[in-house]
Amino acid sequence: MSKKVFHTTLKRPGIRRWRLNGMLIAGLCLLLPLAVIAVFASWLSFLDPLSIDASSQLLPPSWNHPFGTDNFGRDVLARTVYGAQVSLRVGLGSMLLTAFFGVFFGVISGWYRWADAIIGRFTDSLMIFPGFVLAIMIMAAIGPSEFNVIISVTVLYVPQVIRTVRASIVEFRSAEFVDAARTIGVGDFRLLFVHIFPKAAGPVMVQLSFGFAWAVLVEAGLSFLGLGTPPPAPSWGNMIAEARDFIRSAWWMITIPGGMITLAVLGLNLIGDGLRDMLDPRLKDRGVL
Amino acid sequence: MNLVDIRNLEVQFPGATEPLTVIDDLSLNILPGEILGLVGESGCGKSMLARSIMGLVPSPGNVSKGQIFFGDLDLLTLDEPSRRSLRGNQISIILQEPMTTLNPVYTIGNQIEEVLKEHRPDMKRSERRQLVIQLMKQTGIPSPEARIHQYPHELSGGIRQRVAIAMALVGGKVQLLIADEPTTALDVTIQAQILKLFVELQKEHQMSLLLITHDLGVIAQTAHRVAVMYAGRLVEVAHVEELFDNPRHPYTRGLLHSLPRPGSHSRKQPMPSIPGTVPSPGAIPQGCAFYDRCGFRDDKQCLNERPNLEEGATEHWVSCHFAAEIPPFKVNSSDEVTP
Amino acid sequence: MTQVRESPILELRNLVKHFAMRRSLLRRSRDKVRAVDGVSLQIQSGRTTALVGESGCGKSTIARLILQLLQPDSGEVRMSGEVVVGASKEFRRSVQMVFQDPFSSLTPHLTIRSILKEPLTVHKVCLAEEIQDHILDLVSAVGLSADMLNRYPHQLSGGQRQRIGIARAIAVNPKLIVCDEPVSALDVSIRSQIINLLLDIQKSRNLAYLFISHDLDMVAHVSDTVAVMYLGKIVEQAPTETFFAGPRHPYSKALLASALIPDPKRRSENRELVGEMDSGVERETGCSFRTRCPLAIDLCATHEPVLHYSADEHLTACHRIEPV
Amino acid sequence: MVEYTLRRVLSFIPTIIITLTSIFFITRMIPGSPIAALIGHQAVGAEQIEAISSDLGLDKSLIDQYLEWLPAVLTGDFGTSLFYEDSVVQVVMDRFPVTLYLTVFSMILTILVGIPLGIYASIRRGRIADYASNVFSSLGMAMPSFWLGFLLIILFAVTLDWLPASGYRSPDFGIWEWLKRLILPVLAQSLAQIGLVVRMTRASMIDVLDQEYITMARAKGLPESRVVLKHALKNAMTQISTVVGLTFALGLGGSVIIENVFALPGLGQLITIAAVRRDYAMLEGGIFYLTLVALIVNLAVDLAYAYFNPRIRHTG
Repeated sequence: MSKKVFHTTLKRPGIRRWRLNGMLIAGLCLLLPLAVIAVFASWLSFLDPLSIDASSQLLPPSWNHPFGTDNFGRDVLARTVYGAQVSLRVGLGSMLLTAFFGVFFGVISGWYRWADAIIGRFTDSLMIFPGFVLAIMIMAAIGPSEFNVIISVTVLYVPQVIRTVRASIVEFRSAEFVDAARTIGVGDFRLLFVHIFPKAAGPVMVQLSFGFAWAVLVEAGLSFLGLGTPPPAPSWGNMIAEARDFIRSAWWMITIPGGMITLAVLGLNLIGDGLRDMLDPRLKDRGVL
Repeated sequence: MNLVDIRNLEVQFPGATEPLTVIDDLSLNILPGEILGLVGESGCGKSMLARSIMGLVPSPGNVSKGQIFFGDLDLLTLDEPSRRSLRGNQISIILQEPMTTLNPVYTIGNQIEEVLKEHRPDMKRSERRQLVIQLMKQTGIPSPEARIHQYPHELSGGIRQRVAIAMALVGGKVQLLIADEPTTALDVTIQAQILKLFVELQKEHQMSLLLITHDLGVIAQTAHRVAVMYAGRLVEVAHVEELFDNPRHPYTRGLLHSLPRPGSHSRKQPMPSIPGTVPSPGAIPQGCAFYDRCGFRDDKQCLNERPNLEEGATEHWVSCHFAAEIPPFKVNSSDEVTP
Repeated sequence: MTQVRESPILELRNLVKHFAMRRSLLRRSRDKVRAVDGVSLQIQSGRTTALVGESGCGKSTIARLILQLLQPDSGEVRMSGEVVVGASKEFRRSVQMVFQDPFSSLTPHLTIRSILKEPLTVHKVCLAEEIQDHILDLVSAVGLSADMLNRYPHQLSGGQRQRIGIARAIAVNPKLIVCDEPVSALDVSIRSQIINLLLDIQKSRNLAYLFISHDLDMVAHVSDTVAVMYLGKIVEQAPTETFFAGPRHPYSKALLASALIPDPKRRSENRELVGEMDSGVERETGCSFRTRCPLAIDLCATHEPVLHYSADEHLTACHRIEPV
Repeated sequence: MVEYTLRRVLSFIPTIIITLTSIFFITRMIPGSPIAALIGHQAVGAEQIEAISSDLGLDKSLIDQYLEWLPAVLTGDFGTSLFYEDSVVQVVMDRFPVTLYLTVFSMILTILVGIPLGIYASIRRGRIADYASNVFSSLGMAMPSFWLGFLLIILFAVTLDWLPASGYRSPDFGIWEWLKRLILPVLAQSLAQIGLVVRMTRASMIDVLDQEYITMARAKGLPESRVVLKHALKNAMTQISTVVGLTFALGLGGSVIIENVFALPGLGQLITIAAVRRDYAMLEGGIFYLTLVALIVNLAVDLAYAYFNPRIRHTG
């Protein structure tokens, strides 16, 4: 691409602010190492997170086991790394699904008045429930498995994305620049996807990064209750659940997975904050969304 | 004796590389009992001047230089409690948008009365009520006894602006009233009503009125003296008739030329206009701020040397290197400003 | 009485548009804002018709009705004699609009180039390979340089944006442009530039304008015919020179008296109108201006005045003005 | 205001029916039959299964089941728990107070800490106090509450031995016996909520402080404390009250986990057990009552919103 084109894309409003801001950098610093290690775990020669070794139970951190071992003698470092994989898969999977359904139904709901009533009723009835309670209900209904966690997080989060998308579409549907395009004779499809949707895409991206963080928390919570990823899979929530009987004797078993959740969620939230600020600097101090 | 004497005022905002100067070395006085019109386009710094006098320059901006005397007091060196005791009491302000200047969650009676609670704490509740109603009557609000219980959203734009005026005057000791574009958001017929009210109240309360506007019609109809601002600087100050008859600064002349006047331009013919656009703070030419758009400029002095505000004729101050050489003003002799 | 004229390019016949007032989410009230209440108007080709009134009088609703952004409750818009139903491509090619606020009427995430390209491609104004040349012609026609094309609207000043708005409107070679307060959002020193541009384009392209404004001085300068609106109705209509020489309707008189003359030697005293325009909600009988009218009589409260010729080419809707 | 309240309360009825309907259809989506869960691994004949099915009404179509179920639950009859072998409503009512204490106390703590801290951060925007509160709220929101619970147990119960690690005593055993077992759960539950409320309070205060009427209040000569507490706060309260309601719903969801961590015999614990055991009647009843609390709080928030906002109060 020529230099000139690059220069002009830099100047797009919203994207013009792609100058990395502090929060985004901090978020990436927290998250990227975690993600890279998780993605390349199998090449990085960690121990087997599932192999039980009765001779090395509850060992404190050492050179062989930097994060110690658990009550079955499994390496906590290996389990933490593979736990990160679970969290990443759940977060990414549920947010991809959420983005797809949220944008699809949100656009329809914002553009067609007849669909609005139906979709609105549906999202309202899902949003009645305290979030985590609905997750428990769904997991009870479809059974504990990693994929089902993805589904239930998606069901929980889609209504919010639908609302965001719908709100932007409705807001800009009657914006003056849309009327102006209409008077030119621009058709509905182009109106929607060239003039309106790009304005909604930003807030959705921000919301999805917060949703990712939230998915990590929900997965951990469900697994902790025995309703999420079934053991012996090394999910962070499982690890905390297994550690609860050993909080007096083996502090590493509980502090490490919990600390990892905190870091990952913090990183994702910071990324969300950073994206939001870049998108609309006026919202900087307002913590909207 | 001046009521207000502003000397070498400078207001800055932090910028990307260096501070942006929104008011640049501005000196201006306001006489007791006069209506001083302050004209300028959006972003020229006229609202910031009002806020500097009030001591309400929004953060992160700050007054970086200068003095503002109110009587003998230098407002800029005053401590916050003493400044506060002047605000709303001896110096009041009215802002442009009557919809957003009233707090939506309190009744208008409450909001007017609040000024009295603050500045005249010795007053009894019933006395306060009475005074509020009296002020509302004075500002032409129909049936004030009922209105005090209403919320801003229940009132029309004109009535809201009258409430804002009552709020500014209720303290009873107002010496300076600043009105920042008080009629811009209003319709033509309402604008005329409100301006008339201003003139009446100014006489009645024997106060000075600093009337900030972009509309030369408002100035011509109400002001005694006029100050013209351009890009953070004062370019011309004169009595109103003098300014309209004999404008000396090319910017003032351009503004007056480009006004549509019934009968003075031939219909549907090109109107004289000032070319170019107002420079943004940070992109103001080094010498004269009006250099880029001026029809009288020369390439040496005007480009490099900043003109000072100097008194040419009596009480007529202009900041232009060519103030003396520019020919007399004639409406429609538009050789100096071309489309 | 009526003169034989060439047929109008656009004609409004008894146009009505009421808006339901939504008082809450659950309950819809039956109150209606009568934004446009029976407006008839003819716009002649190549000439400027001005529509004057205060905010809320319905003048912007008329613009939206003409542009088919709103559908009327009753009445019709006729284009060269044919009733317009919905917006055909042909209609869009003939009628365009310049919006009041140049800050919100340009899509913020599109470059000026894409904004100007859009009408050319939608209406296939020219061959694909000519598009770039055509865009260059457009920007130079509105007095801008080609380096604007790669910028985004927020990088332009208000005046420059309004020029782009005008370029977009003339891109399809329309016959009529509705200008809804085209300069009121601009700085004083920029207004006359834009007005000059509009006049210039009108002359070179033989355009008709519907010029919507509240600024009487501006209207006096640009228009051929003036129509004054009050609460959804036209109360007076006349050729510009006739109108400004002697407005007849008490509201028009009050409007002119309220205008602030930029001349300190001509200060007007006590000429302003009392009261404010009401919201147009209440179902009233009679003349809607009578509550503020200095000439109101009993008849005004019971009978609504109709627009009639009070002089040659001079229409007024007032009981106190004798028809010819 | 009266009319608004009345209408808002009336709209409560359809909401409850929607809630119940959603609960019914989601729980009945379950592929495995509850009988399988009930009989476990016992060898049971087909006839016996059929008998149990018809006993539970499971042999009918879903719609028929729904039409029987809805009127029953609307009169407060959620049936009998398969495991507690007691009326669902009875079991729920026994456990209800524990959950209520936990959520209400943590809500009170959240409001008392979160709102003032948010206000403080907003008026110190960009200064150290603002950053400190930002770090605090970000961390609070990032920590999983159950993990925080364990950390608190390790610190206050195991290391310092100041407070009991888990369990519950009713107030009948004495106020302190009761309270001291709630302190850690309430703390664990509140931190994330406080983080959220601090951020949203700060955000809406900053929003309001930029408004012209705040400039106007200052221009009247009011002291800054009155500008913030009288003029800004009441306007910001409309947004803050919404967030508080949202936080409460979040807290109710969170209580499910906290009750598990601290072995509190509340609704949350009941729901988890019912979910694991597939005790539908219990699950449905438990979820409904938990959601009902959320809905009531929502209603209260809406009314508070109307109270703070004259525009809503008036247009009715």
